[in-house]
This record gives sequence, C-alpha cells and structure tokens, in this order.
Amino acid sequence: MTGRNLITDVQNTWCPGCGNFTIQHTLKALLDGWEKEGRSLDNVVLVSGIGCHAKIADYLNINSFYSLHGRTIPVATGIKLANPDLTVICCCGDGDCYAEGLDHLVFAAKRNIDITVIVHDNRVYGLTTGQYTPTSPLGFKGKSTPSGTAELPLNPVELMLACGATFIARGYTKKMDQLKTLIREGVAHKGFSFIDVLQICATFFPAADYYTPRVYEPADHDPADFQKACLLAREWDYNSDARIALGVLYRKSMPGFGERVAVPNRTASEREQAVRDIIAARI
Amino acid sequence: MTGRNLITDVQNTWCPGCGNFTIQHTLKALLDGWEKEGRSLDNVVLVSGIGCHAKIADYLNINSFYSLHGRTIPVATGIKLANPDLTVICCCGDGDCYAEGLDHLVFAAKRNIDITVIVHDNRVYGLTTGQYTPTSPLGFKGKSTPSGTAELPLNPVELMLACGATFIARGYTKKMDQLKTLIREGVAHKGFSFIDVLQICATFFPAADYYTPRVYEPADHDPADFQKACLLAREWDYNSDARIALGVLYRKSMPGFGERVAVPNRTASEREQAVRDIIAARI
Amino acid sequence: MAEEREVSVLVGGRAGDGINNAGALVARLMSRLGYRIYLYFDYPSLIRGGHNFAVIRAATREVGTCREKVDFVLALNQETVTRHQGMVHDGTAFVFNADLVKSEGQGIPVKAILAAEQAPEIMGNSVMIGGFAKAAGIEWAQVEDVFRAALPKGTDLNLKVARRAYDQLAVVRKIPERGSPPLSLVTGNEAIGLGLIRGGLDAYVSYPMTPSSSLLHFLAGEKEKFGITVVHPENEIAVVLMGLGFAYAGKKAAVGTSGGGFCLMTEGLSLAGMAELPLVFVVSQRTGPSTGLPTYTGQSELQFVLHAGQGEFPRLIVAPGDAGEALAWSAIALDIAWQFQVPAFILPDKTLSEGTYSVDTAALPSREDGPAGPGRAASPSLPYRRYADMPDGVSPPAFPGTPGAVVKVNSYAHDEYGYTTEEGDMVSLMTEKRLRKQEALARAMNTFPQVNVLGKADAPVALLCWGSTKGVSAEVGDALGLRVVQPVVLEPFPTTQLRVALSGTTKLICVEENATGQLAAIASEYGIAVDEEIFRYDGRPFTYESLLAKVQEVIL
Amino acid sequence: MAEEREVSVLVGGRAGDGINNAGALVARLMSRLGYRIYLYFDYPSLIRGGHNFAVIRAATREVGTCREKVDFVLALNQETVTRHQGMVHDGTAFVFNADLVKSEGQGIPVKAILAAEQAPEIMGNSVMIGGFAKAAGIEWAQVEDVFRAALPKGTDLNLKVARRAYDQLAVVRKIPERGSPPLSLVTGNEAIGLGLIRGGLDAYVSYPMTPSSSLLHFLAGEKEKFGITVVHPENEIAVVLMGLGFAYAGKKAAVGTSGGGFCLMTEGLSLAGMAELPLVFVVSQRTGPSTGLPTYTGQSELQFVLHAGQGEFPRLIVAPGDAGEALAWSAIALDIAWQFQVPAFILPDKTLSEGTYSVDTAALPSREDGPAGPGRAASPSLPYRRYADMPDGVSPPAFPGTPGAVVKVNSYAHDEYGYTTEEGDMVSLMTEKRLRKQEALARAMNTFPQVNVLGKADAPVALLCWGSTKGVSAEVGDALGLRVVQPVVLEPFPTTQLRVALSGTTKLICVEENATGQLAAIASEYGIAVDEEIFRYDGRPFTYESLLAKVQEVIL
Ligand SMILES: Cc1ncc(C[n+]2csc(CCOP(=O)(O)OP(=O)(O)O)c2C)c(N)n1
Ligand SMILES: Cc1ncc(C[n+]2csc(CCOP(=O)(O)OP(=O)(O)O)c2C)c(N)n1
Ligand code: SF4
Ligand code: SF4
Ligand SMILES: [Mg+2]
Ligand SMILES: [Mg+2]
Repeated sequence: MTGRNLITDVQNTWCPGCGNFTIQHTLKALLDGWEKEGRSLDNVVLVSGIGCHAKIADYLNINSFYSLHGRTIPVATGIKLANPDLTVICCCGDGDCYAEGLDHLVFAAKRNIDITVIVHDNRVYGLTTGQYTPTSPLGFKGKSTPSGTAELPLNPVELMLACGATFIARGYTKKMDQLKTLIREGVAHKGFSFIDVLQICATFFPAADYYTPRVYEPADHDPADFQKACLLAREWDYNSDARIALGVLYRKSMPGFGERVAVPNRTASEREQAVRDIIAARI
Repeated sequence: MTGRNLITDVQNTWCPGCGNFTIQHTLKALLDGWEKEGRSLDNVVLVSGIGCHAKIADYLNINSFYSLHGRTIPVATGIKLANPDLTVICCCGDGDCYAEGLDHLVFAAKRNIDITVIVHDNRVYGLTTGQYTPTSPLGFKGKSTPSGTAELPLNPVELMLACGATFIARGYTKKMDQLKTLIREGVAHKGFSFIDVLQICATFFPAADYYTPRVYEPADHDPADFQKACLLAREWDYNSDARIALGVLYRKSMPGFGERVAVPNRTASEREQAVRDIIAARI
Repeated sequence: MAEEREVSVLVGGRAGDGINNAGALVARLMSRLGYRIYLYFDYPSLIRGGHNFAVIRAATREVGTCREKVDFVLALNQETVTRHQGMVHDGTAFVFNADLVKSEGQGIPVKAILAAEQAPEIMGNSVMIGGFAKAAGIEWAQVEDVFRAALPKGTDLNLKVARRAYDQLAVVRKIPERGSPPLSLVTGNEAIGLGLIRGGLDAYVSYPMTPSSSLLHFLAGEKEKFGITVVHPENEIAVVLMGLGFAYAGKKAAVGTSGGGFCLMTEGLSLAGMAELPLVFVVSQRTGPSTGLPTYTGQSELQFVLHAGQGEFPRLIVAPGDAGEALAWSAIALDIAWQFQVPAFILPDKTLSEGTYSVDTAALPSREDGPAGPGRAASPSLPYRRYADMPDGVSPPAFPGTPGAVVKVNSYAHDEYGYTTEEGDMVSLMTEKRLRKQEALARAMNTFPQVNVLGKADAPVALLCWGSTKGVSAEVGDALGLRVVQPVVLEPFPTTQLRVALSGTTKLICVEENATGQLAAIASEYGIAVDEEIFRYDGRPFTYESLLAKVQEVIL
Repeated sequence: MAEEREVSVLVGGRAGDGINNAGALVARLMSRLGYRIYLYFDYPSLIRGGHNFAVIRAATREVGTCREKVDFVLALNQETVTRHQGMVHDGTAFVFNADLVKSEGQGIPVKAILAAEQAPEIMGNSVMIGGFAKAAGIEWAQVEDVFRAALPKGTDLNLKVARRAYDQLAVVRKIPERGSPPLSLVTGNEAIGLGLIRGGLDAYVSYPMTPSSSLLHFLAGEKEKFGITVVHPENEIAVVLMGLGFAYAGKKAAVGTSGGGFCLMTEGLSLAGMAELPLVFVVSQRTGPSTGLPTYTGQSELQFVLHAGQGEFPRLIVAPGDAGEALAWSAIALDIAWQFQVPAFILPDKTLSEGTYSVDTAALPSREDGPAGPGRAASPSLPYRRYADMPDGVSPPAFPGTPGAVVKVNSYAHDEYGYTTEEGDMVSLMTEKRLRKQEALARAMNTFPQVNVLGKADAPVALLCWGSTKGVSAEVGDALGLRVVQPVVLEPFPTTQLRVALSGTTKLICVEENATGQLAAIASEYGIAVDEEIFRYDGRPFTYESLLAKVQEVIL
C-alpha cells in the first residue's frame, strides 16, 4: 500500500512536550522515506509493549502488534523467525525492557536476531504515573519510593556491550535528525540493533535541562572499536554527572540467529511422507 | 545447634564424577569451620533452584529453601530483607540463573543485596538430560539443538561487571581449596557476591580435559581494578580457546540494599495508633 | 434533589486537572454534613488530556454505587457539560469554570480570581470547590475546616481563592445538614492496606499495576509509620518469590497486582501451596482479557484465582464488598494465611480499590490481643519437622534462626522433614495432609459470618452478588423488596452458610460484572442453581438504575 | 502366562542403564508377534543410579495400562528382583545379569559375553535382550529384524553378543505368535508431534520440562524432515510470546511445557484470547503442586488450564486417551485453533506423553486436502479490519505482508481495526463477538465425536474418565460389564454428547488421577452429577487391578 496516511485518526494522548512525539515523527519520516524509495511498508511491523511509549502502535498506520508489558522482544523474535522478509521494529519502554522483560533483551542481543529495538528511555514508568525504573538515578522519588530509591541505575549501553549486541546506539528526543539516522542505520543493520533513546517525560522526568548541555557526539569515534565503546558507555552511568555520548557507539557484523536456525521448506506431501516414514519405521 | 552432622541421610543421586560433590564438600568444610569458630549455623540459609545442583538442599543439614527453577535469587532477597542476621547462600544452576531467571541475577547485582550466589555452571541443563544453556559454546549439540546451537554463549563474568556486582569470582570444581577461599570471601563480603563455578558435568559436559590445562590464577591481580577485571573477564569468552582466569576478579565496597531500605521497628500499639490516626485524619 | 435524603455531584475535567482530588474535597464537604459517601472516579489510561470525572454520592444510608442523575455538575472543561447531558435533571445545578466552559448555571472566572490573589494555576480547583460550597449552601466554616485538614500546604492561599468564588456565587440547592457525626473517607485500597497492617503485616512487595498500584503507593508512603518493608522489584515473579522469602523467614508479607501481573505469580502461588508458606495476594480486578481496560472494572478473575497454579492445594479467597469490609477482612486474610500456612487472596476490583467509602471506625474490632494463630512458634520439638503430619494438617511452624531447628521447605514432594521424596506412599500422605488442612481451614472459616444477607432478608426472590456489587445490589434489593445474598468468602466455598442465607428462596438472580457468570458456575458446582444471570462487562460498574432495570426485567 | 492372550515383562536396572531403550526393544519384539503393546517407564528425577524400570504389556486387545503381575523379569540390577517381588507370580520367568544379580531363573554372564566379542559395555543390554528372546521362545530371525530396525549403529556386533546369550539360554515361557500384522509403536509425545505436523505445524517453541521435553527433542531431531522451525528460548514467557509472534505472522505454532512452565505462559494465553491469535499449548501434566514429582503422573491441571489467564475468552481443550487419539486430535486442535483464532490445549499427562502404544496407521485419516479452516486468507477487503465483527465472531485473518492490509493486533480492548478503545459500547461489542465465537466453536466441535463410549455401552453403571485413564477404565469396564465414558474434548464442554453417552445410567463413577475430582466438578457445574469418585494421587497410574478393586468397592 503506497501513499497511505502514516498517522492514524486515533486521538493522541501523550502529554504536551512528551518526547514520544519526536520518536513518532522520526519513524514517520523514515517510513515516508522508505515508501518514496519504493520499499513496501506492508512488510514493516511495529511491536510495542504497554506504557506511554507503546501508544505509538495506535498512532502509526502500519502493521503492529501491541503486546504486553515487557514482552515486545520475544514477539518480535517470533515474527522475524516466521517471516524473514519482514522488517521488525520494537518500541519498548525502559520499565518494559529493562525491568519486566530484561532477559529477553539480553537474549535478543546474544542471539543477534535481526530486529531493531528502540527503547523510549524516559527513566520512569510513565503510564502507571511515575514510579522509578532501572535507569532512574539513585534516590529518585517515585510513587513507590517516596523517600528515594535504594539502588543505582543500570547502564543499558554497558549491559548490551557485555551481551554481545552487534549494533548499539544512543539517541535523544531533542536531537531528531540524529535519531533518524540512528534508527535508519539500526534497521539497515543485519542483526540485532539496540537504540537507547533518552526520551523526555514532560510530566514525571523532565530532564531536558540536564541532558541538553551534556549530550555530545564523540568526534572520530570508530564504532568498530569495542574498548572505546566501553569507555564511552561508562563515561555517563545514568547516575553521576558527566558528558553523555550520543550516536552509534558500537557496531559489528556477525551471522544472525535467523539464518542459523533456518530449515528447508517442505511441501505438505513431503511432510506427510516424513510422518508416514517415521511411523513405518516404528514397526 | 552445634556438632550436627552436616550431611543428611538423604541418598545422594549425583553421577559419579559430578563436580557438585566438590561444591558440597566445600560448603561442608566451610560450615564446619564456622561452627568451630563459634558461629551458629542456625543462622545460615541455603536457597537452591531446581536441577542437579539444587539437590544440595537435600544433602546439607542446614536451613534450606528448595525453590523453583530460576528463582533462587528473589527468594534469597526476601529472606535477607526479612532477617538481616541470616547468612543467605544461593546455589543456582546456569540454566537456572542465566536463562530462566537471568533478570533476578542482574537486579541482585544492581541492588547490591547482601547474599552470595554460587552458580554451578556446568554449561548444560543436567537434570532435564542435556540441553544447551546460555553458557554452552556455539554449536553445542544438546537434545533441543541436535544440529548445534545457533548462538554464542553469554559471558556471565562480563555481564556481572556491567551490572555493578561488588564481588565477582570464578572457581572450578577441580580446584577445591581455591573454591573454598572464594566462597568464604564471598560470604564475608558485605553486599552482593557472585561466584561462577566451572562445574564438571560428568554426563553431559565432561570438560575437565579442556579446563584443567587452561585455568590459572592471575598473579598480582588487584580485584579493585575494574579495567583489569574487564580484560580478565573477556580473555575467555566461554566459547573460543583461551586461558581461563580463576579467583576473585573484582571487588568493591558499597552500601547494600538492605541497609538502604531498612525501616524503624514499630510495636503493635504504635502501628495500631498509626492506623487510627490515618483513619481519623480522613474525616 | 432527586430524593430528600441524598445528593449526587459530578466533577469533570481533563486528565491532569486533579479531578480525583477535587472529587475528594467535595466528598469530604458532604461527609462533614453527616452523609454516607461513595465516590466513583472514572479515568482513561493516560496522563494528560482525555476526560476524567468523579461522581460523589452522599446519602443517609450506606452507599456503594452511583445514581444516573446528578444534582450538581462541577465543570472544569466543556466536555463535562456535553458528555454527561444524560446525567442531568431539571434541577441540576451547574458550577463551571467560565474561562473554559459555556453552560447554564453559575460560571466562575477562575483565572481572574487566581490573578487577584497571585495564586498558581493548580489552585484553580480550590476556586471551583469554593463556588460549589456556596451553590450547595455549605457554611464557610465547613470549607475552612476541610481545607485545613486536606490541604496542609498553602492552605491560606487556597482558602483565599476559594473564598472569592464562595462570595461571588449564590446558593442554588442547599444540601441540608444531617446532624449525624461525620465518618472517615477511605478508598478500598487504603482499607486493604490498613487491614493488613492490623493483621500484623511486616512487608509489602508489589510491582505497579492498575488498579492495585495505589495500595503500593499508600503503603510506601506510610512505611515508616507502620515499620514495614515495602519493595517494588524488577517484576511480578520477583514479587511473589520475595514474598515467599519473607514468609519462610517468619515475616508476614503481602503482594499486590492485577490479573496480568498475577499470571506471573501463579508459579510462586503453587510453590506457596506445596511449601505451605503463608502469603496474602491482593489481586485487584480490571476489565480483561489481557491488557484490556486498565482503568476500568471487572469481576472476571474469580475462577482464575480459584484454580491458578499447577496441582491442588488449599487457599482462601475473600472478596470484600466495600471499604469497611476490606478493612476487616484483610486482617482476617492475613491471620488465616498464617494460621493455616496457606496462600490467601483478597479480591477487590477497580470499583472497590479506587472508590472512596465512608467507614465507621466505631465498628473497627480491637486487635489488641495481636494477630491470631501460631504465627511465631516458641521452641519446636527437635529434630524439627517442618511438615510434621498433624491431625488438622497444620504443622507447627519454625523459622531459620530458631536454635537447633533445621528448617527445610521444598517445592518437590517431600517428607515430614522437608526432604525430597518420590515414594508414592509419602506423596499420598502429604497430599492427604493438605486435604485435611483444607477441611480445617473450611471449619475455621465457618466460625466467621461469611455470607451477608441484605435487602429484605426473608424475601423469596434473591440477588446473589459478590465483591463491589454489594452496595448496588443492596440498594436495588431494598427498593424492590428482594433478598440480597453476598458471600464474602468464596473459597473454601461457604456452602452451608450460603444455603442458610438462601433458604426459602424461589428464584435466584446472580449479578456479576463479567460475561460468563463465574460465581454462578461455582455455586452450581456446589448444587446451588441460579435461575437468572445479570451481567455487565463494559468496564463500568452497575449504577443503581441500570441494575434496577435489569432486575425488574427478570422478576417480571 | 497370567492369561492366554497377554504377557507382561518387567525390565529393571539403574538409571543410566538404558532401561527405556531395553524396554522398547522388548516391546518391539512382542509387537512383531502381533500383539498390541503398552509400555510404562518408571524413573526418578536423576541422571545416574537410582532405580528405573519399564513394564511392557503385550495383549491381543488394545491396552493402555499395566497389570500388577508380570510374566518375565529382566533384571539388570539386584533391586529389580528385590523391589518388585510383589509383581511376581508362580510362573514368572527370570532372566538376569549374572555379574550383578542373584536370583532364581536364568543368569547371563554379560561381562564374559561382551569380552568374548570385544564389545563395549553399553552393548550389555543387547545381551540381555538376546537372552530374553530365547527365554520367550522368539525366533532368532525376529531378533535380527528388530535389531536391524532399532539399532542402525553397530548392528552386527549387537547381534553377535545377543546371539551368544540367545544360544546359552533355554526357552521357558514361549510367547505365541498372534498372526496379526504388527503395528507401529509410538509414544504419546511422538504422536502429538506427528499429529501437529499433520495439522500443518510451522514452528514448535518450547523450554525443556518433564514430561513435555521428549516432544521438544523429537521435533528438534526431525525438524529438517518436517521443515519446521524449532526454538528453545530463554524461558517459558519467551516461548509463548514467540509462539504468538509466529501466529501473528501467519505461521502455525505450538508450544509445549508442564504445569510449572505453563504458569509462566498464562499471561501470553490471555493475550492470545484478546488478540485472537491461534496457538496450540501442549501441557503435559505431572504430580503437583509446584515441582512435585517431575517424572510421575497426575491429572491436576484441568481446572487450571480451563481458567488460566485473566479475563474471559474461548479456548479448546482436548485430552487424548492414548497415542492414537493424540495423533488424530493434535491435528484437529491445530486446525480448530486456526479456524477460530483461539488458543487450543492438548492436555496429556506423564503416562501418555512417555508411554508407548501400538498405533494403527491404517486408521490414520488422510490429510491430503490440507489443513482445514481459513488459515491463509486470500486478499482481504480493505481497509483491513483485523477484528471485523462477523456473525460467528470469527474475523477473516490476514498477515503482515499482505498487500494493502494494515494488520493490527492488540492486547488492549480494541475496535474492529485493532485500535485501542475505552468506550464501553465497543468493549461490550467485542466481548459479545468473543462470546459468539465461543458458541461457534462449540457448534463446530459438536460435529466431531467428542465423547468415547467404551466397555458395555448400555450398562447402567458408568465410569467417567478422561485422558490416559481411558485404557485402564476400558479394561475394567469390560471386566465388570460397565459402561465407560471418556470425553476427549473438555472445553467447550461437550454437554450434549456427554448426556447422550450417559443416558440411562443409574450410577456414575468418576475416575481421576488427582485428589479433588476436577472433571467431576466441571460435570456437576453442567448439571451432570457424579455419584462416586475414585482418585489416585501418588504419581503412579492406575494399574488394572488397583482400579478394578476400587471400582468393585463402590459398585457393591
Ligand atoms: C505484567 C504487567 N505488570 C504491570 C503492568 C502495568 N504497567 C503498564 S505500563 C507499565 C510501566 C510502563 O513503564 P515503561 O515501560 O517505562 O513505559 P512508559 O509508560 O514510561 O513509556 C506498567 C508497570 C502491566 N501492564 N503488566
Ligand atoms: C518453570 C520451569 N521450567 C522448566 C523446568 C524444568 N527444569 C528443571 S531443572 C531444569 C534445568 C536445570 O538446569 P541447570 O539450572 O543448569 O541445573 P543443572 O541440572 O545443570 O544443575 C529445567 C529446565 C522447571 N522445573 N520449571
Ligand atoms: S507521562 Fe511522560 S512519557 Fe507519558 S505521555 Fe506524559 S510526558 Fe510522555
Ligand atoms: S547430569 Fe551432570 S550435573 Fe547432573 S548429577 Fe550427573 S554429572 Fe552431575
Ligand atoms: Mg518509561
Ligand atoms: Mg546446569
């Protein structure tokens, strides 16, 4: 289907100033571009979790699977294995895929399954009205931790480096052009692509004043340099004050899980024959 | 209770040559030692998952919680938060806590909860008769992957470094003395302690011939050196051929989750008063 | 007023406008006049924008539902006027924010008032409340009292802006004072939390999920006062297993969630059954299946909660009908869980969890003797047998740290010591131990009044309801002269008490907020046949009129 | 022989001795003689050591259970002789490994034979089988045939060592040839796998858990032949969600687990219900609760599987009674899941999953017309409405990649396009759509014979059983002249067919391998009252004699 209106008629209910708008517009712009390049959007699938971020499934007029809190990645993995021709993009929340469903993220990276994971990392549970997430800073006062959290945040970039992810990037919703590049490259990357997006939550974690002066794009960074990527990842630990590197932090080429587990196609009669052969061999 | 027989009468059903015997004997020796030092074993709790490793809960005559596949760590966390006087040791499997329950491991490290996690890392699902685990090498032919796995192993040491664990060690069941030191230090460490134990599975992953010539204890390693710890962690990636560093690879001191979330004790009448005050304030 | 003895107020505005708080203030003002209150808060699953509204009903009788018509409309946005036209009657009084809303009635220039006092925008609601108070003829002293109690921060400025609106408006429908002493206003989730504290709770572990989250927030906020540990872990699997860790260590724990999160707790539930560890599960129901309608109500988790977890083991399920019952039964649930070492469920729904009710504290039973049951055993006989086979199936508990006791709990089939067994005879013995425990539990529950009879107690036609439909059923029962029977305990199923409660009925009408009749199915399993079923499954609770009409249909 | 027409063989040894394989060879030898076979394999949850045994029963009738006495004992360890003394009768013939076992009967010097042929230790079992064949008077040519078919590697050497034992032993109890053509021997899990393949399976996703694991191993081993994707992911949550990913993309998937793993799938199950995605769940039951007895049987997941997942939605549950039924019904389950876009359950237990049965392939229905139902829709009408509200509640499916179709599935309450809705009317409409689908599903299932009537079809006393107790119930029914009624479909509950099957009964006895009577409870919910209940809950399946005795008790 070409020339479709990429934004649906569903009423948008994000708060004014929410960074999710940026992610939505970025995806829309990318989809527009692909369509113009003659790529069919019929083969694009968006998988979302549950949360503010996930509403994007209602707002973008493409195939979508609006799944469960924490479960975008296994759904996306199933879809990709079922039909390798599909381009599968996950829009996850930070609560979603760093807390509830963290293991799926680790295993997607480990397997190098060819999907693109965009984490709307607003560092808070938005839709459930403001509890801490794994990336909230130590001491964050959310509704479940009114006297402040008791744990340091997880550094998802460092985690992904340790898990063998083959494309690791960080974006920021106040840098839309760069974000577009990151997502485009992530989708183009053959294998697992991870993009942590510092997404402004206007209501519960309005951190623009913190991020904007600190973000930078490291000059001459070679994404093939793992050691350097580790240093960049650790420069800012999502807790202490430091510069925040944006861009593609690491990239590497490696065979994907899908190719490795591929099986030959069998016709119905070949299968029936196989069944009958097996049964016959059991006499 | 002192002078107890530390081994129960339960029939031991590990295979001959199984590395679990070493872990059991190591723990017994440590418990013996503690008892001799006058430390009461009444305050020691063992939490196990489900699998060959987990049978240790039946074999050691101490408090134990024989829990679920993948769930030792949250159980242990609850126990420690409930009663900080208890020494809580988890015996996990690699299937257990690197696959089914990986997120709990990550979060225990992140929180720095004061428990000791011993992973019986035999790199296979033993009790379910030999399927690959997250630490099995690429191409491992288990019952669920008869033509070989399609994914690289996870490097748990690297993972723990990325997650903020404050005590990280690797042992080997053919090095019992060292293992004893590691577990003793892990238990003594205030905060989260992680010990990956290369455990020989005599039946499904008899890797002694591989491990024995490759393991070494890095000379002059300073466990406070994070960068060095990362290099040691990456030296052997559980897949390619390399030297395998044993010992305490990383150690750091940090306040624990338990201390941070501690609340004042309240008497029954203080609590009742608080309830009545709250209700009264709602008039 | 629609009736002499009651008044209903609708407060509506955009999500983010603080409609819930405005509703609470209105509720409090009317409560102070001596009315019983029920507040229903309706909001979609979003943070800002969208339409929120609260209906506050004040009556001289106990209430737990809304009427379809309201006597006052407090409109903070235009939608409040346009959307709820069906809720208006001839005498409805409108009070609205004149900056944003066009309507008949009395407009308030909110912006101008705020500007005059240099007050911030968020004080707009105080302006509206001031206006409402005047329109309803409420004494200024009352307003001042309520503001002082409810708005400890910036009270004076809030009062100033409210007073301006109060002075500008005219009395339209005076709400008469009833004279009776005011009661406390408590939400269902607060009541559950307070009940658990009274039951001796040591720890609450929960992962946020509507409509259970407000219980987490409440207990997290008060944890210092209560001296309880509150943990919000990585997910619901961790929640239930941490809870079991607390129980094993001798600490009374509860966990909270809704259906989707409960799915992830079912394996831990079965472990609780096998290991005989006490744990209270608060499962607040919302519209399903799956993510469904997160902020709307439903009663479709009864069968799931009853049968969840592999294998067979005893459990307790209580479904309180209002905040008062929630307060009382939550303490009992925790007691019983510990007395019998079983998992216990408290099964509210969105209506109860997030609804506000008048609670009569005078009726609060004393708990001065402390929690019942063998919660903390003295010195057990040694060698300690965690699963000692007692006549009633309940083994004397001990916890790690008890001198000389080796405390072993086990998810495998096990012997009396907790060691794994695969011997058929031992497996049977332990299964029978759990069956006997189930019987002992049922006997113990029978000493409680488990089934409420409301309405006309000897009427031949009866409504059978459970949970939050108690209030609406009772009212309809009163209006139509029907018996209303509400089992609070749903497992062990109180067959005997239910039969007594139903004796002499000729027609039984089951009222449920689901689409298949879950209580009806269970009742018929126990030989109690339901003649008619009335369902609602659009996520909204029955209003008085909607249930009345449906009941009238089936009794004709 | 205990009876003319049948023979039972016990093979016992240590875990790790390959008792299951030895039993399979014995089964095959007897199958070739024209008998119907049932093989039960009993093993504790450990890898080496411990005691394993297999009982192979060969009869002229269909069998699905063991007798308590055996005619042959093949002892690879001493425990086989000492432990199973109760299973021996006067004429039992013993064949044993003389190196390890002291016993009456014929000993075989296994070590010496292996040494003579320089054969490895693992060929010891072939020696024993050779000895057994001789003792049972089986022709050498048969042995050779079976070895060639079953042991493709090292066949000649295996035969050589077997021959030595064959030559050393004497015929003791000749098992007569029956003349009828031999049938294939298939385990329950293999039958499920083959049935799913015939149903059009594209992908199997599973995390190992006894007693479902052998299905994973079987399909993983044959995936190239079948052209199916087999995935063993990180845990059961990933399993079910990957399965739903496959379904969304238009690929027929099944997932497999046991009760504990199924707990973790319940949230995904509810998603399947809401999103209307077809997925087959194979839940193989074992003794619970919790970890319970991993390698022993039970029938205690029926109510759980029936009510699992939050909210209400249609589902199919089939519980095949033997391998033949498993083969046929697994294909149907997959068909129906896709035809109605619902989750479907196949509910075996350890007895069925790991038991070996004779399967009559002649009875295999042809599937040449390919899978039924609208699995692959042609071009849908645009704009595509994933949840178009059709009279039977079944919306025409389309999958991503379909030109012009925007395919949106959603776990929230949604409209016809799959967009999230919170409107009460739309929520009701979609709930009613699912209710209509439930009715359509029930109607469709009614076109299948869902209830088997065995035994004496018109007897007034009936046994009601389900799943793997089919075989034992049928035998007891035959022996006592009772009717035996076995519903294969358990949801939608086949009330009409069950009533017909039970018509004219005066006494109904429910037989279940659980402790509470789960089918009995469901039947009584549908107004079918059970008079007596016979339970077994020690993890062991009913033997013929154990059930016979219990039935005799209650019919007296
Ligand atoms: C199993 C389960 N647990 C809890 C919830 C409730 N829930 C819905 S969204 C959400 C958090 C969302 O946070 P995040 O993923 O960061 O998304 P955001 O709203 O911030 O975009 C939670 C806890 C749920 N839907 N399912
Ligand atoms: C939820 C759940 N899934 C699956 C299983 C089956 N199971 C039991 S032990 C085990 C694997 C054990 O592997 P590992 O943790 O490595 O322990 P090992 O036996 O190797 O010591 C599995 C999959 C289970 N008990 N529970
Ligand atoms: S709560 Fe935060 S993340 Fe959610 S819509 Fe509002 S601004 Fe965006
Ligand atoms: S299977 Fe492996 S891990 Fe398990 S008992 Fe045997 S040797 Fe040990
Ligand atoms: Mg978030
Ligand atoms: Mg292992």
